[in-house]
This record gives sequence, C-alpha cells and structure tokens, in this order.
Amino acid sequence: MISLPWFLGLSAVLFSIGTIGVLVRRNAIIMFMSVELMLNAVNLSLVAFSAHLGDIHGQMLVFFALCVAAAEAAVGLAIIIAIYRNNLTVDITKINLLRW
Amino acid sequence: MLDSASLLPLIIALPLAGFLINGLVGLLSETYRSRKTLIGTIGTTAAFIPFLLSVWVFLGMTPDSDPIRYHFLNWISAGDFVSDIAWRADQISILWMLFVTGIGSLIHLYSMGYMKEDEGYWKFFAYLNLFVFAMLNLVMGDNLLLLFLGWEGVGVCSYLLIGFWYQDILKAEAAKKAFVYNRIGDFAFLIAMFLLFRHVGSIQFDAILAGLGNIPADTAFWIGLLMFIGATGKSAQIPLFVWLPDAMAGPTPVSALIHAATMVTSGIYLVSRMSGLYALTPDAMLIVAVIGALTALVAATIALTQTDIKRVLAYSTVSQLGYMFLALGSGAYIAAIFHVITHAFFKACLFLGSGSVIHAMHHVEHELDHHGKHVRFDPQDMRNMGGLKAHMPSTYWTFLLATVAIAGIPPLAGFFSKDEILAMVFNAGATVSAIYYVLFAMALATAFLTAFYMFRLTYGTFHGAFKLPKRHPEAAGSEKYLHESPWTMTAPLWILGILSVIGGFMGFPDFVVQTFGNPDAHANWLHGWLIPNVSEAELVLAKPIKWGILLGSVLIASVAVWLANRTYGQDKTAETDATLQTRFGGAYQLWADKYRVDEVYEATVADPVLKLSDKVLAVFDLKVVDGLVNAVAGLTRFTGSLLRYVQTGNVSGYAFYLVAGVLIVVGLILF
Amino acid sequence: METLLNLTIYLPLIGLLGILLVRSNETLVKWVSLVTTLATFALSVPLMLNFDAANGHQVQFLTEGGRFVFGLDIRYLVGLDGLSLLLFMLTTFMGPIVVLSAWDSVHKHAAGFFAMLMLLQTGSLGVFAALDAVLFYVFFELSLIPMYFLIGIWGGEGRIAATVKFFVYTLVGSLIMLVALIYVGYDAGVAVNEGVFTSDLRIWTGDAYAIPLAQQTALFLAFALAFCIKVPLFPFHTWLPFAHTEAPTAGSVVLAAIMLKMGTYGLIRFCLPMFPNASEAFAPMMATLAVIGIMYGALVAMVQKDVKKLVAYSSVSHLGFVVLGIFAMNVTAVQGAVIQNINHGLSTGALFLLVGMIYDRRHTRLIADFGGIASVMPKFAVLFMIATFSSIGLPGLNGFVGEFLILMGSFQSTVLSNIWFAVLGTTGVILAAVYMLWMVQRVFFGEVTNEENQVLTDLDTREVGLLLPVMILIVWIGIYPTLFTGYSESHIHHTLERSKAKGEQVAAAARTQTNPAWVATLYGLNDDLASK
Amino acid sequence: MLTYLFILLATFAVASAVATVLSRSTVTSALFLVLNMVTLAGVYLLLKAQYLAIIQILVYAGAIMVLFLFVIMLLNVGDEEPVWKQISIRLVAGFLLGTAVLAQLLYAVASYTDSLPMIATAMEDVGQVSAIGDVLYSHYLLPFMLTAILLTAAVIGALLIAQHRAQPKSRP
Repeated sequence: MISLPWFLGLSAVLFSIGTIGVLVRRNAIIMFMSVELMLNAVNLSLVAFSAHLGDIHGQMLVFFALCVAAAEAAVGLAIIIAIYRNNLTVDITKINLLRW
Repeated sequence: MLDSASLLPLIIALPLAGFLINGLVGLLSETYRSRKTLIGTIGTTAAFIPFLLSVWVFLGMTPDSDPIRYHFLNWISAGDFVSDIAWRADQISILWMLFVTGIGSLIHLYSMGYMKEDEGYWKFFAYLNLFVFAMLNLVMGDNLLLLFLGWEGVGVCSYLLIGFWYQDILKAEAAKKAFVYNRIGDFAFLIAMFLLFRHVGSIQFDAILAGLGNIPADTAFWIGLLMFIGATGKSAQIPLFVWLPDAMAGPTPVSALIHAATMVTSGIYLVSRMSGLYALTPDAMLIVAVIGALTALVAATIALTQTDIKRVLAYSTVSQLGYMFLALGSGAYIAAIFHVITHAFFKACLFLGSGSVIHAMHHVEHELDHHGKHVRFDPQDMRNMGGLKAHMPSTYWTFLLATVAIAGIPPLAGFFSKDEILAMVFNAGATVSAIYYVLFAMALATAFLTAFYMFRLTYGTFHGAFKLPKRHPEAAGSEKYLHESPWTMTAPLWILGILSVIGGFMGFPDFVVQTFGNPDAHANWLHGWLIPNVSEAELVLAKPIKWGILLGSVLIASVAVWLANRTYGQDKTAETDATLQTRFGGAYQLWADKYRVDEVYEATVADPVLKLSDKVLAVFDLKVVDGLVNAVAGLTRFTGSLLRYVQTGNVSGYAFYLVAGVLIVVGLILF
Repeated sequence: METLLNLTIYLPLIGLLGILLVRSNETLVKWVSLVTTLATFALSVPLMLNFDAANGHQVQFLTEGGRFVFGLDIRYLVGLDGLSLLLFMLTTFMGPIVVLSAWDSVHKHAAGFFAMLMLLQTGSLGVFAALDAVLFYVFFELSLIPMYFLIGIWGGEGRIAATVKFFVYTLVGSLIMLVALIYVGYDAGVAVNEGVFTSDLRIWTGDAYAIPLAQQTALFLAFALAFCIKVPLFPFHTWLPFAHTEAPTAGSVVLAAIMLKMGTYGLIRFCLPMFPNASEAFAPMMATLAVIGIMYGALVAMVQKDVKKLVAYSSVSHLGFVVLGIFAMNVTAVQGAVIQNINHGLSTGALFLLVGMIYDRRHTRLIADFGGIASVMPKFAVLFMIATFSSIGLPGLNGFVGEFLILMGSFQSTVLSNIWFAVLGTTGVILAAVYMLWMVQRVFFGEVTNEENQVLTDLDTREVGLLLPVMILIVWIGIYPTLFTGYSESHIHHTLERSKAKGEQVAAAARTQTNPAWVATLYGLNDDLASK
Repeated sequence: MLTYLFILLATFAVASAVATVLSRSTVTSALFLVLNMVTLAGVYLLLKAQYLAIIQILVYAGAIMVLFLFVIMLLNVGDEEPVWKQISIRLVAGFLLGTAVLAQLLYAVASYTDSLPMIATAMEDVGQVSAIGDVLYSHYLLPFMLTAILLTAAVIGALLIAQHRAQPKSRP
C-alpha cells in the first residue's frame, strides 16, 4: 500500500510547480492556470488526508473547493477578457494601473 | 418705625433700579433719551433716597451697637466654600454709605447741569447709578467676596465712565489702562482671599475677626501685604498709581465722584476693615506706611509741575491717598477714615469747581466758534485761564474754601484730619519704629508742597488777568463769554464748600479741649464712634508734643501759602514755574515727566510681554507646537511616501511578496 | 421620564428626516430645524425640573437596554446624573440659538447644513447621556462627523486643511482611548462580570472594580490624552484656532459651547473615578499644563489680528482653568470646573455669535478693519461688552463664579499641595482683561476710520432675540449660581469621596506586593512605608 | 501493482504540470493542464475517492478547462518566447522561491512522517457516492444551497464584467 507521505510529496511538488508558474509567467491566462494547478495540489492532499483518516469531511471540502474554483474561473476569465478589451494584451507586466 | 435691616436691600436696590431704567429704556427708546430732565431726576433720586435711608439707619445706630445685617440669598456654595449675598451696616460702613450716597447725589445733581449738552446723557446717569450700586456693595458687603463684587463693579463703572467719550481713542485707552492696573491689584486681592480662607475657613467678616488667631505670623504678613497691593491698585498708590491721572479723561463729575471721593478710598476701607489682621503684622503695616508716605511725596512733587487743572487735582488726590495709607500704616485707622471723609468733601468740591471752570472755558470756545473765530485750545490748561474770579464768584469762593481746607489751615476740615495723621505717625515713631520719624518728615514736606501747589493752582486759575487772549490773539475780548454755571452746579459746590469748612469738627482733637477745659472731655466724635470697631494704635504722646505738632503743621501750611502768594500771587505763574525749573533743574524735569513711571513700565513690562507674545509665543505656537503636530503627521506621510514604492502595480511583484510572506510565516511556525 | 429622555436625544434625528423630506425648500428647512431644536429644548426642561438634585450622584431617568452585541455586555444605557444634566441642558439650550444664528448666513446646501446640525445635536446629547462606555464612544465619534462636514463644506478659505487637522487630531486621540476602553472592558469583565466584556460605566466606576497601579498609569494616560486633545489642553490645542477660524459661526458656537466640553466631561466622568491613583499622581503635571495653557493662551490671544482667533485662544486659556479645577480634586474646584464648563459655553458661545454677526456684515474678522463700531452699532456694542465682561470674569456675571471657585479650590487643594498653581492661574485674570479689553478698544472705540463701517446696520430683532437668552443666563448664573451648582454638588462630592477611598484601597493592595520601581516612585509607595 | 500505478500517474502529473507551466503556446498549456487533471483523477481513484475522481474530470477537465480554451481562442493570444530564453531576475527569483516552497513543504512532510496516520479501515466506504450524498444532503445542506447561490452570482458577475461596453476606455 502507498503511504500518505507519497501523496503529500506529490501534492508538494505540484504545488511548487504551480507557484513557479505564477511567479515566472507573464501571460495572465497561464498564471491563472498555474493557480488552478496549485488548487489541485491542495485538493490532492485533502483527499489523501481524508482517505487515510477515513473522514469524509475532507472530501466534502474538496467538493466545495471545486465549486468555488468553478465560480472563480468564470469570474477570473471574465476579468481577463475585460482587461484584454481595455489593453489588448494579457501580459501582466504591461498592466500596472496600481503603480504608485 | 422702620426696621433698619430691611432698609439695607432698598438702599442697594434703588441705584440698581435707576441703572436698569435709564440703561434699558435709554438703549431701546430714542424718545426717552431726549427727555433729559426726567432721566436726570430718576438718576439723582435713585442716589438721594438711599442717602436719606442711610441717614435713617445711621440715626438708629450707636458706637457699640451690633452690625445690622440683611441676608439676601446664598450666592456661591461649593464644597467647604460658602458665600452669601448679605449686606451689613456697621460703624465703619455707615460712614462710607453716608458720603457715597450723599456726595453721590450731589454729583448727580451737578451732572444734570454739566452733561446737559451731551448726547450720552442717559448712559451717563445709568453708569453713575451703577457705580453707586457697586460702591454700596463694596462697603456694605458682609463678606470679602461681595466686597470684591463691588470692588470689581466700581472698576467696571470707572472703565465705562473714563471711556465715556470713547470716540476719542486716547480716552478709551485710559479707560483700559485703569481697568488693567486695577486688575493687577485684584489679582493680589484674590490671592489674599484664598490665603485667608485657607487659614480661617471663611470669608465672612465676623468669622475672619474671630479666626484671626489661626493665622500664623508670616502668613498674616503675606495676607496683609497682598491686600495692600490690592488696595494700591484701586487707591492709586505706588507702584500702581499711574492710571489715576490718565483717568481724568472721563467727564469731570466722574473724576469728582469716582476718582476723588469714593472709589479710590475703597483701598482704605479694605485696610480699615481688616485692621485686626494688620495688628498682627507690624511689618506689613510698615510697608503700608512707607508706600503711603512715598506716594504722598512723589505725587505732590508731580502736582507742582502740572498745568492741566484736573491733573493737578488728580496728583493731589494720589498724594492725599498716600497720606491716608501713611495713617493706616501707623495704626491710625480713625485718622485715615477721618481724612477720607474730609478729603471727600474738599476734593469733590475742588473737582466740581474745576468742572465748572472747564464748563465755562468750553462755553468760551463754543461762543468763539459761534462768532466765526475758530480758536482751538485746551479748556483744561490753566495757562489759558486766570482772572476767572470776577466772572465766576461762586466757583471761586467754594474753590478757595476747599483749597484752604486741603492746605491745612485751621479750623477748616483738612487741618484736623491732617494734624491727627501727623500726630499718629509721630506716635508710631515713638512706639513702633524710628523709621516712622522719617515718614513723619516726609509727611511734613508733603503738607508743605500740598499747600504750595494748591495755591499755585488757585492763583493761576482765578487771579490775575484772563490769559487766553494773550496766547491766542484771535480770542481777544473772549472774557465776556465767561459766565457762572447754573444753580444745579453751584448748589453742590456750596454744600461741599461749607462741608469743607465745618467737616473737621467731627474729629475735633481731644487734647485741645482737655488743655483748656475738662481734662477728661471727649470732643472727638468720630474717635468715639469708631474706636470699638478698629484696632487703633494708642496715642501715647505727651500733650506738649501734640501741641508742637499742631502748631508746626499750621506754621508749615502758613509758610507755604505765604510763599505761594509771593511767587504766584501777582499773575506770575509762568515766570515762577520757569524759575523753579532752573533752580531745581534735573529734579524738576523728573517731576514734570512724572518720574517716567509710565515709560519704565512700558519698557520693562508691557513691551517685553507684547514682544514675547507676538514674536516668540505666537511664532512658537505656529512653528513649534503646531510644528510638532505637523511633524508627526509629516512622519506618517513620509513613511507612506517611502512605502508606496512597494506598490509597483506589477501582479507578479505582489505574487512574490505573497509567496515570500507565506514562506516566512510557515517557516516561523515550523522552526 | 425615561421615554422623554430618549425622545429628547433622538428628536433631532426625526427633525433630520423632516429636513431631508423638504430639502428643496430652504425656508421650510430652517423652520423645521428651528421647531425641532425648540422642541428638544422644551422636552428637556421637564427633565431638569424633575431631576432630584439631592440625589444627583444617582443616575436618573435610566433606560437599560439588553445586550446588543453577541457575547459582550454592551448595553444601551442612557440616563442623567448631576454631572451630565447641566451639560445636557446646555446642549439643548444652545440648539435653537445655533439654528437661528445660521438663519440668514447659510445658503449653500442649506438642507445639508441644518441636517448636520441636527445630527450634531443628537451626537452631543448622546455623549452626555450615555452611561455605557462603548455607547459613549459611538456618540463621541458620531458628533465628530457632522462637525467635519460643517467646517469642511461651509467653512472659510482654509477649511479643508482645518477640518482635516481637527478630525484627524481628535480621532487619533479617541482611537487611543478606544484601545484603553477595550482593555478596561475585558479587565472589568474578568474581574466583576463573570468574564464577559462589560462597558457599563456603573460597573467601571463602581466600588467593586479597581485597577492596579501599573495598568492605571497607562490607561489614565490613554484616556487623558483623548480628552486633553478634545479640551484642548496645551500643548494639544493647535487644531482649535484653525478649526474655529474656518468654521461657520454655528460650527464655532457648537464647537466652543459643547464639543470642547466633552473633553472636560470625560475627564471627570472617566479619569477621576476609574483611575484615582493615577489622577492624583499626574495631577501636578496636568495642573502644570493647565496653568501654562491659561497664561500661554492668554498671551497668544493678545497678539492675534483676527477676532475669531483671539476668542479661540481665549478658549484655550479658559479651558485651562477647567482642567486646573478638575485636577485640584476637591469639591470646590471641581464644582468650579463644572460650572465653568457652562460659563465658557455661554460667554464664548456668545462671543462667537457676535463675531459671526459682524462677519456677516463686513466679511472680515480682522481687528484692524474695524474701529469705532460702538458709534454705529450701539446694541451690538452693549451685548458684546456683556459677553466680554463675562469672559474676563467680572463678579456678578457667570465667568467669575467658575474661575473663582476653581482658583479658590486649587489654592486649598491637598492634591496639588502647591499654591503656585493657583497663583499663576490667577494671572490669567489680569491677562484676560488685557487681551479682551484691548480688542474691544480697537474694534469698538475711537472714531470710525473705515468708510465701510460707517454704513453698518445695528442688530435686528432676530439677532438680539437669539442673544438675549444667553445674556439672561450669563447674569443669572452670575447672581444665583447655587441653583446650577446644586445639581452637581452631590455627584462631585460622591465621586471624589469614592475615588479617594478606592485610591487608598488600591494603594494599600499595592503595598502588600512587590512593584516595579517606577510604580513605587510614581505613587510614592516607598515614602509611605518609610513614614509608617 | 498499485505502487507502480501511482508512480506512473505521479510521473505523468508532474510532467504535465511542468509542461503546463513552461509551454510557449497557451493552448498547449491548457491541454497539458487537462492531462494533469485527468492523472489527478486517477490518483483520486487510487485513494478510493470515486466520486471526486469523476467530478474532477467532469468539472475541471470538462467544464473549466473548456472555458479556458474558449477564452484563449476568443482572445487569440499569440505564442510567447520560450521561458528559458527570457531569462531575467524575475525568472530566477521565481524559480528560487518556488524551490524554497518545495523544500519547505517537503521538509514539513518529512518531519511529520512518523506522526501521520496509517490508512484507515473505513477507507473503503468513504469515497462512495452514496456516502457523500448522505453527508451532503444532511450535514452540508445549507452550504450546498449556498454553493448554488455562489455559482449563480459568479455567472451573473462574469456576464457583467465581460459585457462589451460601447466605448472601451483607453489606458490612462
């Protein structure tokens, strides 16, 4: 049987890859996808814990996280579209309205 | 039979009612203001009825009767401190009540003539009534706080009346000066009251007298000194005397009432009232005496050089007040009060006489204007006068009577009171301290100077030829415009003149009677009236010394009068003044410059304080105090201005911070 | 009666709704505000008449609501006692006067202006009636907001800077107080309320709850800072001259007459009973600041060129007296402080009203632009003189009573134990005469030098009418202050007595344990041991 | 057997994740993410979470990623330079920070390995659809309802935000 640390390790690796994606990419859509990746990594560890503790609440949390992810994706993509309309780019280094 | 106690509130209330009627109705109704006879009558009645009532109260009293009290209401009470509005009439205050209302109503009457042409007539009478009200509270108050109410109240009336012709900014300035100098005295008075309450636990007069034993000696000295400083403000003594001559900016009846007869004597009232306290502290009494003698001499020398008729009288007042304080300092409370009364008679008479003269001179100016000759001259300057004797006989004769009285020629009023003071000062020299002998000498010098400058004034004003035409050629023949004042003005003059003649007999010296008649006789009514109520020093001098002082003072006064007659008598005022100037040189200049006290105060107190406030504190407030506040705000702003560079607006930048922050926080949890 | 009290507090809010309903009609707006404030005053009169002065230390007309925050003992508690009654009455009394004073001078967004006045009225009444610290705090801040807009929208040239300074300065103070307030709430909860946060002032100031010395120091400083900024005590006063100069007349009047009083009220309400030891230990410091304020305010007032600024600095001086009185901590002085609160509200309020009237006519407040006004505007001059004399403390008018009691009390004070506070404070009496009379002289006396002043019209009926009640009260308090001091006497007496007992109890408890060195020094714990 | 399967899935998952992050084309990136989701679904199955595995594929791969692809095509964003050719401080710092996160997470997992729970006996039933349904419609009923509201709100919000305005504002 595969023990819990393996799943957690996988989750950690995926999470870190997602983090790197968010940090290094300039394309807003790919950053967004990296965020989804991180979210999935967290979901994975939640499911793993849930399974190993025999506690269903962990999976319920993943379920709700999925719902939120769906909502988030919808709104986030809408924002990206709006930004693109205004700036004709999704390169976030070129979008710095909040600069001092 | 009227109950005396129930009369007291009436005595207080009538002048207040007069003030309210004339003041409020006058303020609101244009037509009322033009009804001058009505206004004057109301004002005068409001002072005269209290006089009659005071006489009634007085008649019901004996030298050892208990004070008559009327409790009106509980004024201020907080914690231990309680003060009532309650009035009392006792042997001391009844004297003041009598002459405040008596002379007050005479001056009201006089003002009806003097102020006839003034458009502020209603206001003038309202203020006068208010003054009488305040002054009565001062002398009738049953505790120090009510006395203080009157004390400040007369100060305000003085302020309003000095600045009565406020369109002239100099007069308004003089009014403010008077008030502020008085306030300096009040400051000391308040502290004295606090100290007294601290040790006695009450400010009611009887309680104070009963609790005097609780006061330690050094505290008694401080209370005495502080109260005296309060008195120097109100009674124009060194170092706070400079306001009084400037206060002559007010209408002349005001000078007579407030700045000669009544208000300025409230300092003497206060010290006499507190005589029990002063008995505990000879040091304070010595200071009172020294200041009094100094003031008397200083003011007399200044009076010698002045040419403004009212200013001469003002300095004379200061000098005479100094005399009274000298008496107080020597333990001669009765003599001081005696002098207050006689001084009120002759000085009021002199001021009203000078008012009559000024009235006439104004008339001359007016008539000249009327005839197309626009001569501008100072109607108060005695160098423009002379020879008024022929045109204004009543004024002249009453003025002369009062002059003789103040000069100390027997048997007029001033002689008796002055002689008693001299004797008592000498007595203090014999019993208390040798310093009093020096003060005695100063008092003699003052007596000499007083007689001298008063006759200088009389000669300059009334004798010789009318000098206005000489100084202003256009005014030739203007003496025909001179005329005697109306009866409303001369009647008070005559009454006061007669009082100046006979007033002294209320304090006829006992030893004179004892020398010629019954060795146990008591002719001195005033002495008998007051002796149970004040801590009078005992007169221990031998009869020959008393006679010596009496004859000496007569001699000095006579010499002074003779000298004045020789030098000023033949219309030589200007020449003699010039001779004096050359003879005394620098000293004379100092006198003429009033010892430059005003300038010194200006340079040492007023200017530095103003400069400090303007150049230092006001700037300090904006730059330092507010600057610190702004600096704190600025620091916040500065920090913000540095931190804002963190806001790159770059999403991945924020992501970096976020991840780094999480790393740190998780790291902190892990390790 | 409880209903009446609540109605009085919230009636201005109802008036505010009325104003919003008729907001387009300026005349109607003014009448609605006038009627509202008059009704508020009318409703408050029975409160005063039914108040049991002999039991002034007890809260009367108490409304006790339930907890309205889950898990915390924060209640709706309003009522009046001897301390708050007078200030409450002053607030309702000034209401119609303030509305009348703005009758002809506000045309820009009149509805907004009067609505703000109404909100301010409710806020101020709430501050004085609240008996729950959180409720007090809410009202305290609520009154700040309308004042911010009053100055910021209807003020003079530099209004924005002035109002921001005023707002931020006071807010910083009160936020520090909020921190202390939360601490006390939990502390009191743990100590006497079964662990539940409580902000009931009756518990806070009650006998059962006492704060140890070290905490008292910090909490006292936090509370005192907030109130001293509001008062304002030197050196926290710099917002005041700006706010006063820029504020519209009505704003200045409310600011001077009511808002500043919240500071001194807070000092008596919170600091004395809750932190008796700290109050006593810091009394000399506070008194020093107060005395500096008295003299400093007066000296700076002396050289001001703007009448309003002069009056503003004179406020610094007058309120220095009040703080001196409070920290003398004996009945005489604190009573003086309470009555001086009222007096300052009346006399300075009247002065601001008068300055506003001349400003309406001439659109300047510089002393140099005037001169000889007394000849053109006699009624104005008379009323101004009365206000002036009241302000410089003339016996027979109200100002004297307060100042005298404060000075008398602080002279006898055992807490201050040094007569120099009172002596130096008394110099304020001289200085007040100097700066006020000098200003009066330059404005009113002399010849009319400026042509524009020649044509000034005297006060009309409305203006005289709105000043008259103030003048009557000025004389009334001057002659018969006992009527007013009687309300607060027993409250002050009890507060001081109980705080003294509590202070001794805390100090005794502290002696049985080891204390940090600074606590021992500050509260003189060692000295007492040595002397025993 | 299962271990090998896990290793296979894990390798795929990591590889697809790396590809998602590094690929030049957005479309490729998205498709690799889909692959990642599918492999994760496989991992869920290994954990006996059947319901979530299905949902993962349905919602994530089926719905969300399709949305992504729609948007990518709608915007028609061009390819970028390969990541390794745009070396900058940002890039280096990003990799370093990511590595640090990885190190920290692995450290955390490693240091708590001993205290982690072993597989529970009840694990068999936990992931069943019926078990989840049981809890979802009883204990989690209210949050479940709220989820519906959330999704509706998200849809409306997305519509409003993405709505085409008459005049796009130019960048200030």
